[in-house]
Amino acid sequence: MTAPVMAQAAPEAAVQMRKTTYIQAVNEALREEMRRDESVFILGEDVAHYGGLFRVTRGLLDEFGPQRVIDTPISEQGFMGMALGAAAVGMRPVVELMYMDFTLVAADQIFNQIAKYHYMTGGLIHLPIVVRGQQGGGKRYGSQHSQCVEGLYAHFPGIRVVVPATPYDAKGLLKSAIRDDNPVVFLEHKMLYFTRGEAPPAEVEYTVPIGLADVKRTGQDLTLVTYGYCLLQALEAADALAARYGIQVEVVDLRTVNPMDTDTIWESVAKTGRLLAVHESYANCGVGAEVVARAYEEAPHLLRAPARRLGMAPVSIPVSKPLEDEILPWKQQIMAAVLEMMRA
Amino acid sequence: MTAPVMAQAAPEAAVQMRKTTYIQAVNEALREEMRRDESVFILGEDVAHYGGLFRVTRGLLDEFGPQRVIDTPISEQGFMGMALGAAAVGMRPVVELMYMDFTLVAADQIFNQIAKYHYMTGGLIHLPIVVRGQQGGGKRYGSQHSQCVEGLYAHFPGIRVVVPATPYDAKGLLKSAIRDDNPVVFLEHKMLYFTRGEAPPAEVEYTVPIGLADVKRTGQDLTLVTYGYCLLQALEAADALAARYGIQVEVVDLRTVNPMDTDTIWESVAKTGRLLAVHESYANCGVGAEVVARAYEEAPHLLRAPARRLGMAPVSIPVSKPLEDEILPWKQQIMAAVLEMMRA
Amino acid sequence: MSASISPQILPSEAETRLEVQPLPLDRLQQMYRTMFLIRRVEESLLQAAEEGKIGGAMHTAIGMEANAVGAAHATRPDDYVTCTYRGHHHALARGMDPGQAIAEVMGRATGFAKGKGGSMHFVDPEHGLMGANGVVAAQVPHAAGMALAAQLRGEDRVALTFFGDGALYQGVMHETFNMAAKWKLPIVFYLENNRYSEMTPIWRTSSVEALYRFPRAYGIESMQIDGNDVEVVYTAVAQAVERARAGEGPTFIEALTYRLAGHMAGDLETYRTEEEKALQRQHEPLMVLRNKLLERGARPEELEAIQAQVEEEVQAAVAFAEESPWPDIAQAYTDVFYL
Amino acid sequence: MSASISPQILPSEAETRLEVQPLPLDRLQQMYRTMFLIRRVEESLLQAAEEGKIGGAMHTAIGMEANAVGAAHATRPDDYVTCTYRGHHHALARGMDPGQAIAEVMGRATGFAKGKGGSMHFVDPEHGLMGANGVVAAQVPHAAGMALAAQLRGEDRVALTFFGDGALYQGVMHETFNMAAKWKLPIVFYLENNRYSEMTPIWRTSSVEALYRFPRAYGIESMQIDGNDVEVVYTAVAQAVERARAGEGPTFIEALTYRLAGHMAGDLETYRTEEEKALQRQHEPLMVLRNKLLERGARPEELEAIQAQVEEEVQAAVAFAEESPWPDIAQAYTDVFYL
Ligand SMILES: Cc1ncc(C[n+]2csc(CCOP(=O)(O)OP(=O)(O)O)c2C)c(N)n1
Ligand SMILES: Cc1ncc(C[n+]2csc(CCOP(=O)(O)OP(=O)(O)O)c2C)c(N)n1
Ligand SMILES: [Mg+2]
Ligand SMILES: [Mg+2]
Repeated sequence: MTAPVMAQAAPEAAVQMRKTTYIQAVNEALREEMRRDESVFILGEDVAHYGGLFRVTRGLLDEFGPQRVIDTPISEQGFMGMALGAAAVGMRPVVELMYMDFTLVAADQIFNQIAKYHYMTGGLIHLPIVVRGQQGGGKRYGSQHSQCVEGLYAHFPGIRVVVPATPYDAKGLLKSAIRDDNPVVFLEHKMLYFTRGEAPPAEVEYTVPIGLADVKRTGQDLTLVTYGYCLLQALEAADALAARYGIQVEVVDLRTVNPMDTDTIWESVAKTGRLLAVHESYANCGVGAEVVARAYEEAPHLLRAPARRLGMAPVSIPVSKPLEDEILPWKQQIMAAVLEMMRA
Repeated sequence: MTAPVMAQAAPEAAVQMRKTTYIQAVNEALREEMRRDESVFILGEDVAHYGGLFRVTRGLLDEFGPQRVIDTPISEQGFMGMALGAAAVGMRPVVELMYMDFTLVAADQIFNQIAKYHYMTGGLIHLPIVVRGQQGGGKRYGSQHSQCVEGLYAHFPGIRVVVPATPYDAKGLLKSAIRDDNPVVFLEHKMLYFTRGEAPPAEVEYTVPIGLADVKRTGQDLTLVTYGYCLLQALEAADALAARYGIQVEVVDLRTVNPMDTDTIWESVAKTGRLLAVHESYANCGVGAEVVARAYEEAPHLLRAPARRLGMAPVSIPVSKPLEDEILPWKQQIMAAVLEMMRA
Repeated sequence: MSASISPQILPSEAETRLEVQPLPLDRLQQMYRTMFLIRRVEESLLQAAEEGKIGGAMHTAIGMEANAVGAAHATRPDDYVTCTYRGHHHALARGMDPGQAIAEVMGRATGFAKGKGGSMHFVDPEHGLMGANGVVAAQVPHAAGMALAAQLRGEDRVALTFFGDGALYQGVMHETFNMAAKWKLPIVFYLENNRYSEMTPIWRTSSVEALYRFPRAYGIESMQIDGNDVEVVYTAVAQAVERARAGEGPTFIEALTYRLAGHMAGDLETYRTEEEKALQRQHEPLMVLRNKLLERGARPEELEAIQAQVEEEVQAAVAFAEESPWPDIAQAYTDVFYL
Repeated sequence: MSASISPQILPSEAETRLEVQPLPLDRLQQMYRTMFLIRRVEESLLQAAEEGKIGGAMHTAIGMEANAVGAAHATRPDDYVTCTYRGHHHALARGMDPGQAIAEVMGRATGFAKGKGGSMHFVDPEHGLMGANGVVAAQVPHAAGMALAAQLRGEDRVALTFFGDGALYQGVMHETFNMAAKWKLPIVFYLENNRYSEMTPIWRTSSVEALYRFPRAYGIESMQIDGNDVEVVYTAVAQAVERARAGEGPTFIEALTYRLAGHMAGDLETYRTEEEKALQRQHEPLMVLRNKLLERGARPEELEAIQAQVEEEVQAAVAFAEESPWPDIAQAYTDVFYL
């Protein structure tokens, strides 16, 4: 996987890359931004002394102290609302939700407040807030601890939605998110935390701009648009499809769901003529449906076959391994969808 | 407008219809179901003594007493959770949210709890709950009191989503919703409350089944799929398009957004070859995008032109009249969209 | 225990007896001026609403003016304030231009938020008003976040948040009380107890009879005061602000007050009697202050002159608003993101 | 005030002194049996988790067994119970079959919810367990709704809801306390204060030191008890249930207890010391009850026999679960709606 080309934001070409984990990348982005800007601080459950249930904020309390890394009570509405207040007066809160499913506990503060504040105040107040945390299935956490929520966040205007898949992108995008003057939700996936990838060493400055997709695999037969953990599944599926069927799938990593870099998608579809959007959040009224709808609004002439989407089936998420495996729109489902489209 | 044909559920053909308002229809449905079934009761703010901010529950306290029509404190999470508990042990709570925007205040109870309970318990518990209230723009209530939320509800599995546009449908569907053994959200629109339409007299039994669309206007040029207040706007637009341009739009009233009666849509599209979905909730990752995505999954061969959707622009909802008028996807926007599709 | 949630209790019957230092006469006259201004702006807005010039939900604070004015005088312009959809009085008390206020309610381009926010979303960062809110209680954690920011930065700013009696039972209040108490945030919780939440009297839904005692469960300092006496309000808020600036943490003030107009424009008011309103009119804030001023030697003509001045100012403000242009259509699409 | 939120306080130091009527020996032996069963099931689940046989988040209640068993004995099978993701002990105490319980945690078709709910969603309507919950505090209003249903129907059933110390500061708790108190619902709020919410000690986030005093702010009857003494638990719950059935409204019970295992399987437990655990082991519920039984004349052999029996039962249950089939794939798509 190559680092995306972004002259202005990427580190010196000469930098020696190293392998790092996704968790480490997120942790470094937090640390470096907190060093850079005193107004950045962290709020969440177990984030300070324990370093986060998933150890993402590990070590930050030691370096920045309890004023800037704050263990909250289990009061998501309250501390999300406090993040709004702090941001309204110039701070840059980074709020951890332990599981992104708890977005629903704080939904009023997120969607009725944070997302709308700039607009409702006629632009008088803006809110540099990052909400981050892990989501997704694959570890049998069941219905209330496994949902992917990017479709929910993207439905409402006013929040940028970032879903990076690689350590490189995670670090670069989190830095951009923290520097952004708007609310950004930054969605990690529990299956990504221990994955490894190339990134510049700590303290070598780079960012990845929000709103730019990245072609992570080239191919001429079909454009597969995805992001987050599904990217890894899609790349595996693409390799298997190439090996077994000679089908060359081009994999576009959206990285940001809102705003959506449709230019990059259409550019790819112009080549392949086929479009499949894949994600783990619910299919119904979801991101994939949005990609399809935009394709027929903006680029219908490019499509040689009906555009399709693949998302989570309309079921709650079961604990039992074979049941969870069945519903996750991962490698097998992706391969099946691609084959069906190629045969049609 | 004719009453939909539903032999088993509709009243005797001989019944003399009368004109009634949407509010009255909803009120009657509540009253009749409460008479019919002692386990039906109402919870909400101002619902008992005042009879509801929009007077929808007027008179029910007098007839059924304070045990069955309960004025709650402003505690949406709490009373939504209580509705779950009561339903789990056999009651049939009908919860009023004063503005459907406050769905977000109770979102955990609605989407993480009520929607998932049947599944998480492996079918051991089911929840006959109706959540109802008014939504929508047009009266300059601004960002936090004007949102349409059916796209949000439809994203999550486990809740039926009903959005009736006429007094007849409202009464018949609310009765079905209350009798349904599953969670149903019943979405009224503030612009519909004083609209009038034909319905059988009070106490003449009929229901409208959940999950059945209804063709409210026939035409051969384009299929316009909509529901709720947009139906009225679409019918006006259709008449204007016919008068001015001779374009005959077939208007399909979805009535239920989840489950979605795609059969009726495809049947219409088979005739017209053109599909436009219209709604007032946000376009992004919304119901219209879902209709378009399903069209290309299930019926791409029927489409002679790219399917399109029209929904709320990705902005918070402004108070100022000309600004609100600008963004509501109503008659003017509908006409423009149809014309654009017919010209393409 | 006096059931201060009953609308039969007058604000003057509040339980906490504060030592009220009389304010200088000119200060009181200034306060009178602002309170009268608020009253007249609210009345003119109600009239405009009746004339169909205002849409949406418009809530006035007629009868509650002293809360806003006393509190504004007891805080600094660089303190932070949040309030509810019933927020015109707080904005005007802090110094918002009445013309911009009325224009906003009418949805005009000259409104402080270009007509996008309207009556329920008053905001004026220059005067420290950081936002009103249409969702009950949502503004309360916002103020706590501002207090947290002040604390983190080592500033001596204080946050002051207004909410109604009905707001007490939104869960987020509880969460905020706990964090504010635990972290000793420099915040003042100000409850305007007007005895109703919309059309429901608070006694019907509250398990607690003396609301101000409730926050003591968190160890929060708390008092119940006469919210219709501007000097009392000033004294209470000044004390609370002093504690907050000194790092002693939050204070809760329950101010007994009463809304003399409907919950919002168009309210039928079927839920209360004329007698009840007549009773409460005996202790309405403008009259209380007027009597106080006269007792302390102000001359009636002075007050008439103030009123006449205000009358003119309000007329001019209404005219300004009505003559203001509508916002440009393009404005519908801006301010989603800060660019 | 004893800071009962500190993990240095033993459950036996609880503030409320109840008059505890000794239970008959055979009842106590029955209780011992169930408590030991819970302990062994939990331990076997932890072992299975270590062996990779269980996914997800699995929380055990080792050290907290007396709360579940005392409460189950003090309620009727037709009373309603809700609890948290840490709910195995409540299900077993009410009579859930251990085989079905373990099978569910392992995601097998023979689990009570066909493997769909798993460890965090224990439910057993036949025994009155109406649901556990993965979202902190969400189950509390559910119980209030059940209590409301009982009240509306004129039944004398009672709802009992369990939650942790960390749950107290979810807003919905506050909302539920108020409505339960206002409507005098037949509900018992049972706080299992194990002094930690995940890896954070509750003293770090709570403004309140004696949690049981907090609900008194709503006028809710409240007590703090030794949650590790099953007789005390029984007595407290029996009293609370009696009040509820008599229409006297809610009672809040704070039971001091301690979780001896990690928050969930795999917890590194960096946040507490071995000394602290050793201290708390001195008053762990099985030992407390064992000593009590021996003092009251039970013979050690009797207890050994019970343990041996349980041991066999648990082994059989584990074997049953492990040999159970996986659910049919089609099950992934059922139970979204009740048809
Ligand atoms: C979360 C939420 N629920 C319901 C409403 C509808 N509502 C608006 S004002 C109000 C009453 C609030 O009463 P109170 O807090 O006493 O303030 P007051 O209006 O008396 O100033 C209600 C229920 C709302 N805005 N937000
Ligand atoms: C709303 C919500 N926020 C956060 C979590 C994550 N979480 C699970 S258990 C837990 C701690 C709960 O502590 P406590 O209530 O004391 O119960 P205990 O685990 O000690 O039994 C947290 C924060 C959650 N499940 N729900
Ligand atoms: Mg009030
Ligand atoms: Mg605990």
